[in-house]
Amino acid sequence: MSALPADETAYRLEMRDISKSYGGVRAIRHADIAIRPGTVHALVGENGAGKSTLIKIIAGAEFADAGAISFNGEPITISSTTDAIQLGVQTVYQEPQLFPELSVAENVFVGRELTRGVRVDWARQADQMHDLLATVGLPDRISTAPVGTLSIAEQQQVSIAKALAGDATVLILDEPSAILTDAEIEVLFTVIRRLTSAGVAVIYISHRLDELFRIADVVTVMRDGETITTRPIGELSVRQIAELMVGGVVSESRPQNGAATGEVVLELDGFSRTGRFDGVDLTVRSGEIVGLYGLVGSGAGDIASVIYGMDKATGGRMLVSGRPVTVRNPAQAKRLGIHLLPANRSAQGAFSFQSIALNIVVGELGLLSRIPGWASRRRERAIAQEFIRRLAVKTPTERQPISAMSGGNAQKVVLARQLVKRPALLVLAEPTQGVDVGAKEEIHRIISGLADEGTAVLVVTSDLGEVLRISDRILVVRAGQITAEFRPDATQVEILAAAAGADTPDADTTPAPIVIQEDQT
Amino acid sequence: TSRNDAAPSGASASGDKITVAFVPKLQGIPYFEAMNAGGKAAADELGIEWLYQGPTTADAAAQADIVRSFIQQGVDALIVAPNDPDSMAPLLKEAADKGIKVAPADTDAPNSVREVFVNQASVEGIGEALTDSLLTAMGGKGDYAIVSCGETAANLNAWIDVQKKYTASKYPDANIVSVVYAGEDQAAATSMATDLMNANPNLTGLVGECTSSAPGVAQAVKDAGKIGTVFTTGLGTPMSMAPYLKDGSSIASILWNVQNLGYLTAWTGQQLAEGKTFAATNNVSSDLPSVEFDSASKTLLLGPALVITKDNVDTFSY
Amino acid sequence: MTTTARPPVTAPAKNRNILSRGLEALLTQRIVLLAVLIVVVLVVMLSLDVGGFLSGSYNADYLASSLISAVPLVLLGLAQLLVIVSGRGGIDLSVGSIVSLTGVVFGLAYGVWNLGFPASLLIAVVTGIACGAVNGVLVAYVGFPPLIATLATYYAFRSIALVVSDQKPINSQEIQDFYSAAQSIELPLIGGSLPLIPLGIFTFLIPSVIVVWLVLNKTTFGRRLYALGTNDVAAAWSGIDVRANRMAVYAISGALAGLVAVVTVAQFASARPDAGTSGSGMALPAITIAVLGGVAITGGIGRVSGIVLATLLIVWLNAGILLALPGNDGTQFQLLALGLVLIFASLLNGLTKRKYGGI
Amino acid sequence: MTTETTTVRPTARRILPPPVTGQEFVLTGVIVALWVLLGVFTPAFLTPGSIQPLLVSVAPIALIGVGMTFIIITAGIDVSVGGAIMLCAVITAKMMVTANLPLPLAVGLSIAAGLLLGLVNGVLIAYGRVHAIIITFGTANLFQFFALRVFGSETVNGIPGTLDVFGRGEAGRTLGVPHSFAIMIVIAAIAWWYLRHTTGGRHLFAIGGNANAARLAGIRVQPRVMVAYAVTGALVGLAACFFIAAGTSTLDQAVGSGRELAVIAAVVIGGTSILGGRGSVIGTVLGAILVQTVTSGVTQLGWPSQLATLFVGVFIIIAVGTDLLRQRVRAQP
Ligand SMILES: Nc1ncnc2c1ncn2[C@@H]1O[C@H](COP(=O)(O)OP(=O)(O)OP(=O)(O)O)[C@@H](O)[C@H]1O
Ligand SMILES: Nc1ncnc2c1ncn2[C@@H]1O[C@H](COP(=O)(O)OP(=O)(O)OP(=O)(O)O)[C@@H](O)[C@H]1O
Ligand SMILES: [Mg+2]
Ligand SMILES: [Mg+2]
Repeated sequence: MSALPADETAYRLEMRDISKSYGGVRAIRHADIAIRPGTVHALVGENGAGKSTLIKIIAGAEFADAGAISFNGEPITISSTTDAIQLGVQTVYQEPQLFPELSVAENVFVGRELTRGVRVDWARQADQMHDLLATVGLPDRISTAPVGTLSIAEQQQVSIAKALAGDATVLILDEPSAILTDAEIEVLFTVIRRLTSAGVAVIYISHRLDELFRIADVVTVMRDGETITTRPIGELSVRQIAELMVGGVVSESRPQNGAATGEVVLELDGFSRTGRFDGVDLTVRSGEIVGLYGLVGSGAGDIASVIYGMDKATGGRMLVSGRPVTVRNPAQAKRLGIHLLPANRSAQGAFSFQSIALNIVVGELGLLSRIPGWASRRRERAIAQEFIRRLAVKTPTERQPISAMSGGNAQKVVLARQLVKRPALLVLAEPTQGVDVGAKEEIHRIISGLADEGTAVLVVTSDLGEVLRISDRILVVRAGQITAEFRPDATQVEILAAAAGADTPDADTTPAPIVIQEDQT
Repeated sequence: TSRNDAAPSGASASGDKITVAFVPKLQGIPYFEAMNAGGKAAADELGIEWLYQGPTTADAAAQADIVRSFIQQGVDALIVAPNDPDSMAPLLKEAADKGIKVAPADTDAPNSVREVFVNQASVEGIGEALTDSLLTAMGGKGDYAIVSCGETAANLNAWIDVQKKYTASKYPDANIVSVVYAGEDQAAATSMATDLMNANPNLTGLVGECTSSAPGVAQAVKDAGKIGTVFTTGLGTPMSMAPYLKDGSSIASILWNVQNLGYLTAWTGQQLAEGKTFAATNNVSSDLPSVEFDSASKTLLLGPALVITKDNVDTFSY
Repeated sequence: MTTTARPPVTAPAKNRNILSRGLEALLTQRIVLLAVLIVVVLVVMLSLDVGGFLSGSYNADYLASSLISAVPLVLLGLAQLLVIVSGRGGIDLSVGSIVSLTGVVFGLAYGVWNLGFPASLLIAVVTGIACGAVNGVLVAYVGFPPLIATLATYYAFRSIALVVSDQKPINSQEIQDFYSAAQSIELPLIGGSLPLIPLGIFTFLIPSVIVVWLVLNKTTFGRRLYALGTNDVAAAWSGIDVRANRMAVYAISGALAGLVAVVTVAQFASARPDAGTSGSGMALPAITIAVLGGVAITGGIGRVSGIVLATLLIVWLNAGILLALPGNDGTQFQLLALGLVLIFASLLNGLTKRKYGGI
Repeated sequence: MTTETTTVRPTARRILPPPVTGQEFVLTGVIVALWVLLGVFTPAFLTPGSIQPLLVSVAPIALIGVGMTFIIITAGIDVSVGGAIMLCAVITAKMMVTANLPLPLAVGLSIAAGLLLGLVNGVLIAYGRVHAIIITFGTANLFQFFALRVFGSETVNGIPGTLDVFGRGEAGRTLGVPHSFAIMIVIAAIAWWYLRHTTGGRHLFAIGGNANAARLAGIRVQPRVMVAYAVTGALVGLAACFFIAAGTSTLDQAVGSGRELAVIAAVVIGGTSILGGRGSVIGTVLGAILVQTVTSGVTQLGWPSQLATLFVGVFIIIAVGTDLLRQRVRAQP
């Protein structure tokens, strides 16, 4: 199965026959990967394929159950993050691992402080900060700000700066581009090229397959915890990579959804929240799926939270079924028939160690008995079982904690919570983020089914493929304003251009992201 | 169940020997350990068994658990120095209902079913002796303050009442400026005494109302270098007071012979268990030839309060 | 604090026998562990009794009568269960002070103003709720960490109780007669063949246990509580009024402390202004019972049965130690036993949870 | 990469939070205001005879508070310090009485005992995967048990004045400053510097802010956490000497009881976040001074001493409340 090149002595890092289980879950199975200095080695695979687990093993954050690792040809064991750092393995994790109370400058140097005697050499650190920030494209003044006050994208850049602060021999980047803008990604690529020319080995994980062709030299595809193949990137096309990832021919059909003519359920008129979005007008009709597409930080997510009453509007009107309303809190939103699937499943959605049943009914506890305030466990289980069946959630019983489920199934449980009472308007924020292809398709099917039954659906997403696939109408949000409206037959290039702010799509500077889709060749 | 086959099923309620159990307010402090020593001595001489078990905190609830355990052990006589007399009363009744003879010692439980109270000295005796010894040193006049311990301790509060009344009537030129509560904490007593001296520059006397605050106030006077200008007295055990009595930071400690009190307690338990009644004057031992019994208040009185000074302090071993 | 160590990995065993399942339950489930420990304590003490090593008989009467000290422990343990389950570092250090203060108020109402029992009980509970509501407002609405808010009110309520009562216990005749509410009674019908059981068990403990169990398991409030204790951000996104619910928990904790105040007044036949704060106070034992009972200090996990079993274990263990070790040793070794049980129970569950892949 | 640039470079001063926080200014203001008021209403308050004992009482609480600040910064807590004080004090006092230990040996013994107890806590917490509050509730009982065994149902009588140099009388002061307070200030200053300027100190903040991120950044979390408890133990040992020195020639079982809450109160009044990741020893020292000022002030004003804890409670709410408010305001823009 291993398709590794023959010249083994030239490898900076080599991992052979690595396996790793979490309890009963086999996250990695007999994986092989070998990385040469001065190259960018891409690692791709579906959600849950085991990419992050593999790189955590290199970084010393997790420990393999079996397998061998060698570094510059020497067999080694990495038994802690300190070991890895001493080898020069620097890692940018998928979720920024920073210290909110500490300043950016401190965060960058934590664990590898520059010292003079026992004292931290603040002056020298400050000096280096300047260069590091310039390298990752952050302004100097940011270095004194507590990290907790930064945006997610800025935090990601700080993480990159942190990885660059050490003398890297191996740089690992786990989906660094997922939350960066195109301009920021360009800066990152410049950094990567400079490092590889200095002989650093880079491992680069990404779901944006198109960008791999611009930066990677070699690609390893993972599926179900196994490394399927390793090839020079030039030997493959995007479509081939996608098919290797899913292990078959990719074919997704677009769910059919007739143009909606139902009554207007939600109407926003000059809707604003200071500093977040401004003068938003939109309507969602019963039976219609409206896609609200925006890049991270565009304000699309804020529109959803204000509709749901998590944040306050500061201007404009909101009408529900024609009646003007001011939604003060989610409880009131729900009384108006507005339900919302939050974007961040683990932080905002899941009650981790509580049962699936509680996770499903928690939003509508009033249904659990005719006696107000009473909650029948039998009723709770019955409702949960019904939704487990309707949404085809894979679980032996509704008593299992949600923490024991895979991402896609957990997402279905959180989605089920919004459907226990039929919503008039369902707002879905990033409904399939971190969910793999199969589950994604099922969730899309469920969403269209709801629209068919007359629910008005507003999907807020930064996933271009998704918005094109399920929406009846697409609204693009940029810098807090709705800048364009498209029919679903629009091209990806058009939509991305509207979202990124380019007036004319230019294939050279804004390459069309290539997403697995039927009409692609 | 064994409820009806009564109490003394305990394996070691040792045959025909009479068992007398005593529950102090708190274990490990010299006062009650000295009572324990006296009780043990009595047990040897009188041929009875003496049991002693105290809580690690001066807490009515912890004490109740121990009393309950003694009831279960089926002792013959149960004598308690209650932290909270009222709360002990019902438990004593429970014990009496099971045929156990009950009595309080050290602190009375007047509302209980007690047959007798083993009293070290009368409330008036202690309050007046404290006042007299202090005011003699103060020249019969001036301001003084009291550093008490637990805010709710019944016996301390009773003595303080006597001190207030007695001072007002007998020493019209003297004045109690403040009563503060330091808990059982010597360091707190010391710092409160210091604060009192600072706040009242005319203060010439301090009373440490319990065994932890008596050395505490003396220490404060010593630290402030006010030996001879501020006089202290209090209820302190001899060994803890000895250094202060010798250097003059304490004038006198008012107490009673605690070991004898322990002896009397054990003897009382035996008398109760044997169903004997008390005479007006009782010959308990060679040290206690004439202990008076007041049948109106059902009180056995150890004797007058004992004034411990630098001259006699070394005769005590606790 | 918990830090992540190298996780040991076990292969999933498919057909495990009863023995290994039982072992797993024992090692990972606090309830099972506590139940086994209670049996161990009873067996050891009974054999010591038979062997003649105890100074009194460790029999049903003794076990029953020692239950009187279980009443305040269980009630306050339930109070801690509720606030700890509510998450965000929930804890209530002030319960002892609330007991003191409420006890004084009850003493005044019942023993001095002669308002009669029902009205006085109501006043006590309302006072407890008011005190708890102060904590609730500070924690839920102002955003104080619970440890700090309740440390502050612990100091404040304790002081107020002493000042209001002029530091004297209230022990009028009414209060002294009120002891009957704490006496041991014979159960009707079947009682003749059973030990006398303290009345407080029936009047306060069992009703409170049932009510709290119902609240936690059978009401929407209980379901919300577990949810918000697990993840209060997700609770807010689910439309739960997190602040109001969290506030309610502290108020209920105050109400339970109010009940304890009444029990304590009855048990000690006096309303003492330091009833809940003297010695080491009532709050620390209650928290100890809660953590021993398996309540997760991080919120969202905790069961009523854990509180009851932990209390039984401690009460019966302590009662046995008093008989086994005469003199001052008895009370001293109680401290040792409590410390060891607490540390080993939590270490065992902490270390084995990983092995068996629990939560 | 161009290195020639005119932009303002981040300076060392600005990488770190300001050396003295807003909370500490507020506390200093409150303490000064209280001292002035007390000075006006009870003229004797602002005299050496009143301030010196106040500082002597502050010293042990603040000293343990320094260690507790380390612990709470790592998002832990130690409720066993009361029991640990008791055990260290009784061992030391007993040895002083029986073996007439000279000063260095007595202090060394006490610190060694404290260090050992701190290590027990540290090992159980860092490696046992159980929350600190549970472990230290347990060890509090154990320490108390062992202390009671050492006491052996007696008080320790006739403790020699060896430890008087820690603040008793003339021998205990230099230039009017009690030595225990001076030692505490020196240790607090070292701790302040350690927390602010050394890798070890910064790592404690990192661990309290996000323990997992700290591990990923290559920090050895468990040894660091363990050391925080061990250091606190050692400070408890030294503080036990201060307690012996501040007491009488007799040591009884009440020593140390309830001190854990006093220490925690000082730390939280000082602005250290109980959730970890933020805190300062200056605030802790100020917090301890504030609590003792309130307690002494109530006695000196002639108010009922029972009111003292009411004011302590109110000051905790005010101090932490202003801190919360300030954070909220800062988070607004
Ligand atoms: N801490 C954990 N405990 C249990 N299972 C885990 C844990 N971490 C990962 N897994 C499981 O291991 C498998 C691989 O996860 P991993 O995070 O490596 O996937 P990935 O390829 O990085 O996915 P993504 O693209 O979503 O980041 C998944 O099934 C996941 O559920
Ligand atoms: N964090 C976890 N802890 C415990 N068990 C887990 C965890 N993650 C996954 N599992 C278990 O492993 C099984 C397989 O996980 P995996 O992520 O491969 O699921 P999947 O088949 O890809 O499902 P989905 O399509 O919903 O993502 C899950 O059904 C779940 O029971
Ligand atoms: Mg999956
Ligand atoms: Mg990943």
